[in-house]
Amino acid sequence: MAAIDILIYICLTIGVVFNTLGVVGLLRFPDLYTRMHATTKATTFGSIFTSLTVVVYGLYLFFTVNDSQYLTLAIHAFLAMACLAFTNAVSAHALARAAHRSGIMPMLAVVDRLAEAKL
Amino acid sequence: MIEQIPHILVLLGLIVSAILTYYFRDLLAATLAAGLFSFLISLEFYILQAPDVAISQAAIGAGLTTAIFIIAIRATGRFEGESS
Amino acid sequence: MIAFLVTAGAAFLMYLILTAGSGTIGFWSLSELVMGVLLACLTGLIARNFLCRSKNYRLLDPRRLLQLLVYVPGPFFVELTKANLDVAYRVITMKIRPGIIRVHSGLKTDLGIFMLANSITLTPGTLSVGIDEATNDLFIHNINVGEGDEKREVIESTELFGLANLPAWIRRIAE
Amino acid sequence: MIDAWVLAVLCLTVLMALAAVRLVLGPTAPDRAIALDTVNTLVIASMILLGVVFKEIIFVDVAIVYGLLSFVSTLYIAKYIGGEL
Repeated sequence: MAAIDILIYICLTIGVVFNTLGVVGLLRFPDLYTRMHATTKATTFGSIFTSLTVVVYGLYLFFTVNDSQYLTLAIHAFLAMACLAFTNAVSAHALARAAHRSGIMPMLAVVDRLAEAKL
Repeated sequence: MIEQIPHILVLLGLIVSAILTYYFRDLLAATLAAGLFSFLISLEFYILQAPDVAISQAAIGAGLTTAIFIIAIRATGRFEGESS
Repeated sequence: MIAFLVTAGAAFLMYLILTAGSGTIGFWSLSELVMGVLLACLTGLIARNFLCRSKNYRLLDPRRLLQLLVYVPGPFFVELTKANLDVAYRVITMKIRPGIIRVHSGLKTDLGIFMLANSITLTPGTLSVGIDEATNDLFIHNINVGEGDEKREVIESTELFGLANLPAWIRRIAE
Repeated sequence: MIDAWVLAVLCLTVLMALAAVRLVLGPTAPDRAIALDTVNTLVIASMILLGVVFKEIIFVDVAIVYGLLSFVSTLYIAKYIGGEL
């Protein structure tokens, strides 16, 4: 088994494991904000790694086969990964802010400065 | 064989999300279930190797239909049987 | 005028990235280049008031862009990895002590606040929930509030990050 | 030997089904919205992987368009939940 295969397997395993952790956290945590922690971070990281696998695969084929369509594959996968990471962070912030505005308070919270500030 | 399993799972998910859209009394939740339906059907077109149809389904289903449904909910009422 | 040039340049760069590998002039073919210039001019005419709304061209400075290119795969990615190991630990053991705290950012521009809020959302144990527009303070949902931190009114933003000093990087890039 | 890419897509599809469970259970509307957001991310990740499985470059472009459009839809839902629409 070549080194590139091992690298691809490792990256795919990391990606799938972190995606699984994100979804398990989504099912297991007690309230909205902690669930959002699990989905935002773990799912973004897992998807970054599965996309990074495609980037590595495309670059490897570009340098061995020397066909420029594999470079296109790598660049497009990288661009999709960048869009994914950026939009996930922004939409998580938007959903958290909207939930707090609509009156859903965090359960089990030891302190809530935003409700005290009354914005 | 193993290529068929994601296909079957996506088809089952389509049926389940369509039933959920019918089942929810909260119309915002029903809209979200309809959004899940459109995401899954876009993935289904993708698995059937029709990326152009998948792009148009993504544009209409994910972007436009959800927005129009939410505008309609805002203009009427959030729960079924209620008229604000 | 400069807003038009910036928007058209960004659009043309994006077009070049998307069509790389299509021909023989560099990586591009001639028809793609001509079409790219036309489409970039059209995009610049339509969207010139949206990208450069603040009339502030700090990010055109190449040193800042270079620092941004170092920041994202360097200290930011290290913190992202640490955040995910932290989330994995919390998901498995369920040891949580959540709370919303107020963090003093010390940044003044919109771009800096935007980058800090996004960085906070993806780094250990924190999720930005709201922004106080008057003082530019951030409200942060922390999944594991430290002992005694719930008594303190304001927390400095550098205390949130363990390994790298992200607010200093953001201050160098955006201000 | 089982193809690793197809196996990863299979895992992501199972995870989509699990995230849909939260969409059914979720007590409030924002819970359902974050479940939908998770499904989005998983669909995009599996689309990028399927582009390699089918050996078609154009398939990855669909993932980019899809990511940006689902972002618009999520922002719309957030605006409605926050009462700012």
